[in-house]
Amino acid sequence: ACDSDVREEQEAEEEAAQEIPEPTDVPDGCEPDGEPLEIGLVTINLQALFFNQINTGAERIAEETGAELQIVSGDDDSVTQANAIEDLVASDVDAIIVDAVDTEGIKPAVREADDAGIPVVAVDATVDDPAVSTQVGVENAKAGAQMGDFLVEQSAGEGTAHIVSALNSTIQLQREDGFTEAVEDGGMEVGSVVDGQNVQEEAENEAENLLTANPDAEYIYATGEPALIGLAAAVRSQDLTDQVTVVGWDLSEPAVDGLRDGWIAGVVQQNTFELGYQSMSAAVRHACGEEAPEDVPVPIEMVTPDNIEDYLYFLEKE
Amino acid sequence: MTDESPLVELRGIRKSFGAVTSLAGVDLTLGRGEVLGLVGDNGAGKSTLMKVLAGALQHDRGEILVNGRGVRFATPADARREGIGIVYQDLALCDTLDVASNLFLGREPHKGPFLDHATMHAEASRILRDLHVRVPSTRQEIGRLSGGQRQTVAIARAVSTQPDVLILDEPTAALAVAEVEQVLRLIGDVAARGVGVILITHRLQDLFRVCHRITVMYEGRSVDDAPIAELDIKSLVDMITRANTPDSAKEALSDR
Amino acid sequence: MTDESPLVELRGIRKSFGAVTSLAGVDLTLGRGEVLGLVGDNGAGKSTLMKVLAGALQHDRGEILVNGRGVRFATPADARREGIGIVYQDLALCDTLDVASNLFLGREPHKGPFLDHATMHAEASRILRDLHVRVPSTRQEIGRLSGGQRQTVAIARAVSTQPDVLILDEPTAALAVAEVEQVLRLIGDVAARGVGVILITHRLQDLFRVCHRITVMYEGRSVDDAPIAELDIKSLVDMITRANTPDSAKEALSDR
Amino acid sequence: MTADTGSTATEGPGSADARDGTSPTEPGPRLARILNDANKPTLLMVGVTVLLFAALGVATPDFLTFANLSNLATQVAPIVIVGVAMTFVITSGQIDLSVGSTIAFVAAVSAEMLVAGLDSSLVIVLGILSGAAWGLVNGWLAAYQRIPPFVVTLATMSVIRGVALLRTEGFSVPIDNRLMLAQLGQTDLLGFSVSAWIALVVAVLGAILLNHTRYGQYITGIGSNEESVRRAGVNTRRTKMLALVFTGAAAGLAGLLIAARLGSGSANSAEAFELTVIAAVVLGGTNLFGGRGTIVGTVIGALITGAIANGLTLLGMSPFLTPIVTGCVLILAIWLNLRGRDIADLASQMLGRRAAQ
Amino acid sequence: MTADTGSTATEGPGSADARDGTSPTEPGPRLARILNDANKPTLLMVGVTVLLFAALGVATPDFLTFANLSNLATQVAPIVIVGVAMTFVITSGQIDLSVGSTIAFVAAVSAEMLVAGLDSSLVIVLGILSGAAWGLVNGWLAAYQRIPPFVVTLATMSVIRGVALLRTEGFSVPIDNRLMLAQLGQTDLLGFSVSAWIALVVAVLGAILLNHTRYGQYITGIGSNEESVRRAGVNTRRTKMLALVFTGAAAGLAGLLIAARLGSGSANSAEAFELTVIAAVVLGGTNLFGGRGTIVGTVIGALITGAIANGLTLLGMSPFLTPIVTGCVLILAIWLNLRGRDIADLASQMLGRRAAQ
Ligand SMILES: Nc1ncnc2c1ncn2[C@@H]1O[C@H](COP(=O)(O)OP(=O)(O)OP(=O)(O)O)[C@@H](O)[C@H]1O
Ligand SMILES: Nc1ncnc2c1ncn2[C@@H]1O[C@H](COP(=O)(O)OP(=O)(O)OP(=O)(O)O)[C@@H](O)[C@H]1O
Ligand SMILES: O[C@@H]1[C@H](O)[C@H](O)CO[C@H]1O
Ligand SMILES: [Mg+2]
Ligand SMILES: [Mg+2]
Repeated sequence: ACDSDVREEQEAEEEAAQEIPEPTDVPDGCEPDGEPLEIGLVTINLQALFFNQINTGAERIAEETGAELQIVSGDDDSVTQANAIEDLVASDVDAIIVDAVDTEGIKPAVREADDAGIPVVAVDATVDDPAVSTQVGVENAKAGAQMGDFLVEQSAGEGTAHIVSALNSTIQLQREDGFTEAVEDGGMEVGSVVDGQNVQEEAENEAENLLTANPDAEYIYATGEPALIGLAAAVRSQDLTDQVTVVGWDLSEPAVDGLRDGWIAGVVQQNTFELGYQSMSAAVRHACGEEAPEDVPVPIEMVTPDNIEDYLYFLEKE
Repeated sequence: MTDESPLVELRGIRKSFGAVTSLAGVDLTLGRGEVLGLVGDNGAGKSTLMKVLAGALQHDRGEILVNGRGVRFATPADARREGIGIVYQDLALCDTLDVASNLFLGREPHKGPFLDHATMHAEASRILRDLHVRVPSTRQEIGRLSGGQRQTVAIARAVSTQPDVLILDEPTAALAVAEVEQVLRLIGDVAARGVGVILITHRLQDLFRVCHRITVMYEGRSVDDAPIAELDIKSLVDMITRANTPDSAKEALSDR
Repeated sequence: MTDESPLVELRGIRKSFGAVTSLAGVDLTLGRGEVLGLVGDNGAGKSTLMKVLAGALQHDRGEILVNGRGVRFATPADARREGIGIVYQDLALCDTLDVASNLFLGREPHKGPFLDHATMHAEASRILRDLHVRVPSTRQEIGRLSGGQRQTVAIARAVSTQPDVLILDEPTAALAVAEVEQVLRLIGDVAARGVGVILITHRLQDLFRVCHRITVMYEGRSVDDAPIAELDIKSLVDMITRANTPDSAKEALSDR
Repeated sequence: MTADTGSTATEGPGSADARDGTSPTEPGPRLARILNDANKPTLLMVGVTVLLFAALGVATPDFLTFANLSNLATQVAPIVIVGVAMTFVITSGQIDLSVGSTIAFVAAVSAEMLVAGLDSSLVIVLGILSGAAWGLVNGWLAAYQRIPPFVVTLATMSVIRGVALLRTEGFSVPIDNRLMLAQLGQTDLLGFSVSAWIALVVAVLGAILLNHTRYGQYITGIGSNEESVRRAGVNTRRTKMLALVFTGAAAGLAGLLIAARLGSGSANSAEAFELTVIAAVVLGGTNLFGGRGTIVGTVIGALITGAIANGLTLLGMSPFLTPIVTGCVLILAIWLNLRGRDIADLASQMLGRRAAQ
Repeated sequence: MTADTGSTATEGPGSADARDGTSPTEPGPRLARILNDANKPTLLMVGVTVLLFAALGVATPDFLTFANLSNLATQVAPIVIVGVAMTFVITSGQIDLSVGSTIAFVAAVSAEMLVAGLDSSLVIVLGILSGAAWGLVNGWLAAYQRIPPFVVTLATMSVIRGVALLRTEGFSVPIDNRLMLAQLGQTDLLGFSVSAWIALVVAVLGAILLNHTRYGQYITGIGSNEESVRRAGVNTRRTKMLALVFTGAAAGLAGLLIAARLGSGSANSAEAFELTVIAAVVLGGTNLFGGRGTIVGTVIGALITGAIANGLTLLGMSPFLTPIVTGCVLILAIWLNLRGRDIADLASQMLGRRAAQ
């Protein structure tokens, strides 16, 4: 058979999977009316590893506190998310967690929930509204800037950085802006910006074209998971791994390969599981009438070729 | 523009579809109250010519005169405005609309901005009854009628617009005997009121019952024109098939 | 199942569309080599009956016997297999296919898995020439032909399948004089070869030229059946319109 | 001919003028007539919808509460509003893929105008007009330049959202909560949102326009056989163009309502919305190829798709199962509807037969 | 009748048997004949494409390089592969919205099968078969249960992606770089990717099937008038079902190639892909309502859309401007194509006239 040699190699390589870090500080939970708590989680979509890992984290806390967790996909659409929150309010859940597609457009729905006495926790995407009881997340602009500084170090402040972005994601635009400011402050220029639309194949085609238009491109930045996967595939297909240095967001199998090979210099990894743990814990606490902090910053990790082996658990789902 | 000018005059009408020339120069005249028979072989160009006269097709060259006045029909609506009514050979019905809607298409009775359905159906069934047309219901979709029923609706439509020029492109092809009689009687009636009628048909005997004059087409050209009194069935058939035309004459014709 | 059994026999065929009953019990018999004229008013149900016999429609009740054997046609293909060929009143052509493709639809000549375009066009033009049909080209889209040209292609198609039973539903409606003659001659020819022909037409004089027997339909029923020799045009017209039927008889008919 | 209408009365025994034609409009047996004349598919769709609502009501007590039905009405409102206009477009044999982009455009640009200080009332008018203007572009290209509407609106779908993106640079523009437009998104009348009421009005107007005006006749006729309608002297180009102007204006209105509800306008809203709308229209029984359209059907189509999404969330269904169940319920609904039609045909046939005896 | 074919030869003066019919197949003036018989829209599309490529080549030197054209070929390959099958579906008067979901399904499930240890060759076969199986479900529901294909495939679009999501739980499944399937995604033959070559083969096979087999005739005929084809004794249901099986299988193949290229299979792939494919087909000149289809047109349609996206990026156009320019170029291309058709009509008419004199 075609693959038999590889299969043998694979078996030889089989290594022990790393464990996902355990949650710390799990709330006790409660049963207000003798019924288990019902918590709704409205996520952006079910297709990026990123969101599924948040779900996994939240489910873990649900198990430990005896709460019931209902996940609804927003299908990348702000109206769908608003509908979902409305429906969760109608079925009278005890708390709602939301990762907003549109951080502005979610506000009326969040306020509606708040008016109905249902506490809301925002995760990943920051929703700046008093109706939100707890924010759990990453500062995207800041982290983008951090990545920009990192690249300036690598390039010694020389050269041009190109960007594979996603114009339909507010957070990723913030990452782009933060990054742009930092590299320009550091003396680099920003070259082509292409729109991968947060879809892998689109990102690959656009990255390929970017590389064709800029045959001597040295530095490229990808603002999210699909963008980085697409960019990695494009760099490989154009045989440019020796020439370019890539930085970006979110670990995935192709990103790990690139880090191991060294042409991906750094990846911002958000602590997805922690985002899930923290948001669910806050939701349970609010539902039980306990105190919970208003702001839970989850620090990012900077994954580089040197420390990659410590972060492989981010390729796991659970 | 005197009353002497004929009702309709076509001069040197030409029309091509891509490389196919359907009309290669047609002349035709129609007087008030006259019934003109337009005959010719299959594919001679009769229907194409009538579509031009009804504004459904635009000709490439030639002139159309109505009441002696040169006109150019950009749309069928233009031709309608000049008083031209037509029963197309393909009937031009909308299969998913009902009988009454087809009958009144383009001139529906209305009350203010709204369709007057009641009047529409009542009128439709009156018109159809007057024409002795039998359909299951004026609410029946026209696509579900029999061939003859469809054709009678199309005729009823053209007649009820009260045109000055009535073109009938093989109106009786699908009709049963009694219905054919009815249509022939109708043609006589409207012509008596001064309407000019152009009748295309392959039923030559019908021509002799209602027509005053015959125009013959052959391969996209008008080749003959004669009062009906001078013709009999045999001579007419010969004119259509050009059986008696000597080859030399044909040649002349083709070179024209 | 002797040779004595008629070629086709229909017994008590009934067919409704929703609340509209098109066939309310029709009997019909066709012998080998016989030309049967099927006549009746517009909307009498002739086309519906023929669609049933050709497998294009399924009847609700009644029996179809071919060569004395009861059959049930679920699809037109089934009827074809029993040797039934038909020219539908609506012609059943595909407007965007060319003349040759329509002529051979469902039985295209092929070389291995591939269409044999060359043979197809050569054969098509031979068949059309044999039938004295004139079309601009066998590559012309059929939707762009004249009404008569379309009809001749449909006839050529039905005839060239060499059926045992040939149904012609108003085949000459759009044809010019010479073409009508051609079709009538053709009917005589195929009947002489033992083919049973059912001819629906409103041109009664044609019936007297080719038919052996006439079946009359009225409001979804077969109401008369007579050898042509016993009829003349007048009596036939009366049978179709039921002009001579006293009201009491009509009543009996309706109550049947 | 034995037909349901008037057969006994005018064609039966003793009728002297049977030869002279039936009186086609004379009333026949009531039930058979209604079953035959009324839009059977629509009647059946109503049945299927009732079934679906009952099933969801049994499955989850939250579903049939007034509060939830009011939510559902708000949720389907934009689909109904654009769907009604889309019914005209599809019935006339056209299609409009650009509605989602127009919604995004109007939502984003209206928010910008509010930020710039324009009054809500003016913004509402301008929002609808700018939607109609995009519709005019579509209609002119499709009807007068004869570019297939699918291609035209596919292209403008990209252009319109592009312009919105360019203006907002991808960021969503917040609308101040206290402005009249934002207030509209939060006001209830008799327990239903303003959106829901507007959708109702649009549906009623649409049904009247389609069934009781010349314009509606021409739309249906054009979808059935455009050339026949043209030959009848109707300006078919203008008729078709107007239908696309309607979808544009309807999308503009929907964009305003969505912006009001979300309290912000984003160039990224309503992605793939065109598919949802076309689905509702086609599910409701309008023929995708034109010639047959039903506004009631469209409303029902929107309700069915909306109720499935809403009901499954209330049921607490796993998000991984939701798309599977949604698809299956959709197929089941339309299958029931088609089979039901067969049954109704049979019934009306039997009634008709009995009446004719 | 003065027609281009054989008019002078057989119907002109001195021809004794003029009455007995023309000889329709006799050759006429060459050029006029070709212009008249050949698929004019397609010829023109080729012209417009050449124009577009030339314009982009002038605008950016990178565009017409071999390396970029090779990239372009790879980028459009999945669109061509599915587009060829979609041409059959649309020509037969149907539609398939589920292709994007099938791609995602096959990509994800194939990657899973590879992870589970199945051999690449087997996975390829199973991948295509499972695509075809979904196509069979679509085809059976549409052709045999008579549910409109739009509704069927809209529903299965949701179901199929749902199943993929459920299986992978949203996790993108990596494919080991060294496996044969992944290697396929990285192999070049004569400078072009395996995908590009496969697309070429599919297009050639599709063109033969559509234009040179009975099956192709029936597909076109069904789109023109299904009842006529059925009355001609053809099993139209099976014919229509098969077309949907083709799109399923083609989507399966595309799913494998996309997974190979990305080195992973994700239930997230190919969202909105159906629209891209239908756009390429319709842009190429296939009638959305059926009855006329062209494979060459589809390939060209895919190339045009691909080239615009590729070229604009090479031009370094701002991503905010790209969608706007894309839409405008699309309209321009089709407009040129339509106007060009008028010009060609005129030309062939003049040639025909001269020939007939
Ligand atoms: N749209 C078209 N495209 C190409 N050729 C056409 C078109 N319309 C008509 N023709 C051709 O023009 C010629 C004349 O057609 P027309 O329909 O006018 O004939 P006709 O005299 O009405 O014939 P018939 O008695 O059969 O109805 C025919 O050869 C036909 O093939
Ligand atoms: N699909 C259908 N749905 C409803 N009614 C139908 C349908 N097909 C036919 N009918 C009705 O059945 C009756 C018989 O129609 P049919 O076409 O068989 O008549 P016919 O005898 O062929 O008439 P003609 O001489 O006009 O062709 C007509 O009243 C017609 O309206
Ligand atoms: O933060 C997340 C991830 O980075 C993902 O790549 C896309 O969507 C964003 O919300
Ligand atoms: Mg004609
Ligand atoms: Mg008939």
